[in-house]
Amino acid sequence: MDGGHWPAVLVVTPLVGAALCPIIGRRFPNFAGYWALGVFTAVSVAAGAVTYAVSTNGPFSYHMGGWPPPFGIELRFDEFSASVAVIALIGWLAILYSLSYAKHAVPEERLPYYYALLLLCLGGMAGFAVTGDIFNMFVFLEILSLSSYALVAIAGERIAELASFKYLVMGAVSSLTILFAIGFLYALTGTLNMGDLSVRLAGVETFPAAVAVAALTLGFSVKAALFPLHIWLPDAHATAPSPVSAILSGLVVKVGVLGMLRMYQMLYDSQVFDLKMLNDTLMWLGAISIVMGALFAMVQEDIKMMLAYSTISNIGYIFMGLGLASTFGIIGGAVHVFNHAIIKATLFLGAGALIYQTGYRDLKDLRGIGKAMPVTSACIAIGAVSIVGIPPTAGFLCKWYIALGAIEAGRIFFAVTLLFGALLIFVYYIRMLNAFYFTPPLHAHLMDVGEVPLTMLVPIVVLAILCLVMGVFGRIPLSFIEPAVIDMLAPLGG
Amino acid sequence: MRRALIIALLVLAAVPLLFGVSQLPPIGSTGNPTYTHVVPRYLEEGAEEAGAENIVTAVILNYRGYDTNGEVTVIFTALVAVLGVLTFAKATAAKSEPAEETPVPAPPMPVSPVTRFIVRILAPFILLFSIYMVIYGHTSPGGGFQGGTIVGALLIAVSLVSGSAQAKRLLPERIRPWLQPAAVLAFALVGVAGLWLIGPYLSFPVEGELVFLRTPWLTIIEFGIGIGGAAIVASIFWAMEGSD
Amino acid sequence: MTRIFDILLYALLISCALMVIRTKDLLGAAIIFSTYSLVMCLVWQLRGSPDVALTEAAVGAGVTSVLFLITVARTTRRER
Amino acid sequence: MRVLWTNIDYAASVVLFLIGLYAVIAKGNLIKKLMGLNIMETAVFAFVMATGIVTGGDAPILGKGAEPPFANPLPQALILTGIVVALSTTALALSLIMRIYERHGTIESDDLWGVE
Repeated sequence: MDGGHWPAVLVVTPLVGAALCPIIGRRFPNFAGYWALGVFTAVSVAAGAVTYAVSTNGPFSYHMGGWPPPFGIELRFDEFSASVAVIALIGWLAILYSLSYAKHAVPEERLPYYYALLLLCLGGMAGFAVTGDIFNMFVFLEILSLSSYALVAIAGERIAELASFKYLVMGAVSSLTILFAIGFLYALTGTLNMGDLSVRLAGVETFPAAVAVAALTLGFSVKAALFPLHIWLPDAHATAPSPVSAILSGLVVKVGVLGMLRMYQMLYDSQVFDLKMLNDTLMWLGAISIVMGALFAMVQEDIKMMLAYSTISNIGYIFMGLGLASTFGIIGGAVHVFNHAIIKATLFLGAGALIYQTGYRDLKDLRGIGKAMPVTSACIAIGAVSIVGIPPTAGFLCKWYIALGAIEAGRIFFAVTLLFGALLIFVYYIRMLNAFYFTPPLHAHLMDVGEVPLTMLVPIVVLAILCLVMGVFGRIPLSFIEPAVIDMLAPLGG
Repeated sequence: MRRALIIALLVLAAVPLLFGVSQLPPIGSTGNPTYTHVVPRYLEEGAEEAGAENIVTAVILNYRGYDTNGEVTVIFTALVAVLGVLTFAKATAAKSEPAEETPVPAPPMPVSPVTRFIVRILAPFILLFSIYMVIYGHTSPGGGFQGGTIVGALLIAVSLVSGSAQAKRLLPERIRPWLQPAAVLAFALVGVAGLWLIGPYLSFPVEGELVFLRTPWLTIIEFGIGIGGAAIVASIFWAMEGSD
Repeated sequence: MTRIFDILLYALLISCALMVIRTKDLLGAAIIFSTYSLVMCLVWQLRGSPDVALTEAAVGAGVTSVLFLITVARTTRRER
Repeated sequence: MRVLWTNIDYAASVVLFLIGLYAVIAKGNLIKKLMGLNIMETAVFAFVMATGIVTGGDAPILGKGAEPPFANPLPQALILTGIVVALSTTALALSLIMRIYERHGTIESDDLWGVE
């Protein structure tokens, strides 16, 4: 075990920290946020340690309870589970941001619960990302889903509970679909360990396996908000407090993508049936998501609503990359998971800062804010440029890779859709930047608002700088993830 | 019209599902992969190496203890979520009337004397039964969570019969926040002890001189789950009833 | 013989489920739902899983139903 | 058809699952939706439990007088976890319903549609 005991620190600390959070919040009301930040600092260190271990020594696993894999639960650390590094980064910044933001957005009595739920959500995500056991995956999926539903409702905005309830029903149905699929896989193979499953799936009855795969895909597509199943997303992401929106949009929807990647790893390994139909479906749904998400985003007035629809569009890119089943496509898709997380966190935290200072959410009310809050607006502009995919920024390389993948797979149509989608995205972000910088303000008093407190400004600036850095050094995550993808596609014969 | 469409869609979904389940290995056969792959080790060696004659307990506390760690976190999440969603009502009430030290309890529902009598008589026995269930969870059916839920249900019954104020005296506000995460903390305690003395997180001794620790550790976890489960179930009820 | 008993139990389960859906009175639906859980608990007890049966009886038929009842009491009893 | 007869437990849980799904999609009342969700949950649990059935299998509790065959303990352990997860989801959903009722005075989704 190369990672020492860091894996255990990574998954257990947030859960224990969250368990103590209400107690601490009751004793020292102002301390809960700092407690959460401290706990999550430890988690971040652990995430860094395991990522470092993966990058130097390659994949390794940690056997919970000391039982060897098919009998006990295995934590598996490979290039995909390095996503804990992104979870740690964005989670830490979101908690830091919350220290000021939550004070005015969340009712005071709920603050300890707010931080406990944040820790549970992030901890559940970390556990989900590193587990090597499908049932354990379901358990951690539930931790993170339950805490996300509650986090949507916790600010108590006008339709927050309704949005949360809609999210809960769809999320619970999708979790059950996933559990149903787990039952199918267990009945077919008698094992729950992913590595073991990919061996034993070879040679089982094809039709039940296909039903299981369809159910898993359905479940994870709901979690990831792929187009026809996205209806829970806009309300939930727009009504949640902004740091929560950043986590939901940046990380929680990616859980669906990560689940799909895990499923693909098993399927490519076992070659249980031809994946062409699944891949085609994903590609088409991805393409439709890109276009529809962008079209809906165009007509939104509310800035957070617009960002929420933009997430659907970007999830479309990722699924298209997965469905292409070519090395470039999957690398592009997987790296877009990381990059989109950073970019969307920048945008949501930036939008939250605007709302915090002005109290307005609509683009027309926020006109001219670029002069009043120059730093925040500049960061949002950087995020917008990145998400469109203009060359020196983070969004460019992965979209480029997905397009290359489409050409490599001989799917020119999808490469064209991708470019068209980028154009549409460009249009609505231009609309936003136009409102910020080039339109006279609607409310003159907005000119006097200053920048947000430092604890809120620092995360935004750090993320915006990362958007630029990821653009310049974008090859690093690409080459990091490449061996995993090549390994995954190896059974296809190149 | 809409209803007919939904039913048609569901019937359409039923066809592949039913066809799929008809091709699964036949139920009940001992030759199924579910019965020949992982499970034989649990059944043959579980009692010795995991330390519980009830193999289900052996699986949930030892082989797949990490799952159960997640499970208790899920129910703790539910509690925090319920409190997070519902405490707002109290906050607004506090602002409107400053004297909220003694919240007005909802008038108790009229309860027939027979019910009240039965609950009062049965309560000690139910408590005894659930403690038995927690202690003997590794040799007989039941275990921490079942016992804890029954205690929680008992607290709910007492709240319904004699009002929540009465029931809350059994679980005072001062110690409740410490009892709610008892299960998570018990897991962390045993997990770290295992990490320190034996190997990975949540390791139990399998053989050697430390093996005497195994039963106490299992019991700590069972009690943690029991206490936590009872406190959480009762607290969720009180929060939803509006008396908290 | 046991097969027939199984089928009876499953028929009972399915009819309970349908009745939960069809009952307009939410209080009644909650109580039928509790019956449904108890029948499910019986099925599991017969299949050699007393642990799960016990949990389902305590959680599904007990606590879940109480939570449903209290919600019905605090909101509305009629479904439109 | 004969095979479906052997796998009747699976078939029954599929039917229950779809009945629950129908309630979740078609019913307007939020509490009814939630009951449908609970039926679905129990159905999935029944499905997973059915994978562990062994004909004539006793409870997997070793000790004096216990004779094989035993029922499969693994699905039982999984479903114990699953039941707790179901309870947690239900509790949260019910408290959301209470807040929705407090705020909007109705729990019929047809009426709530206009609010959004």
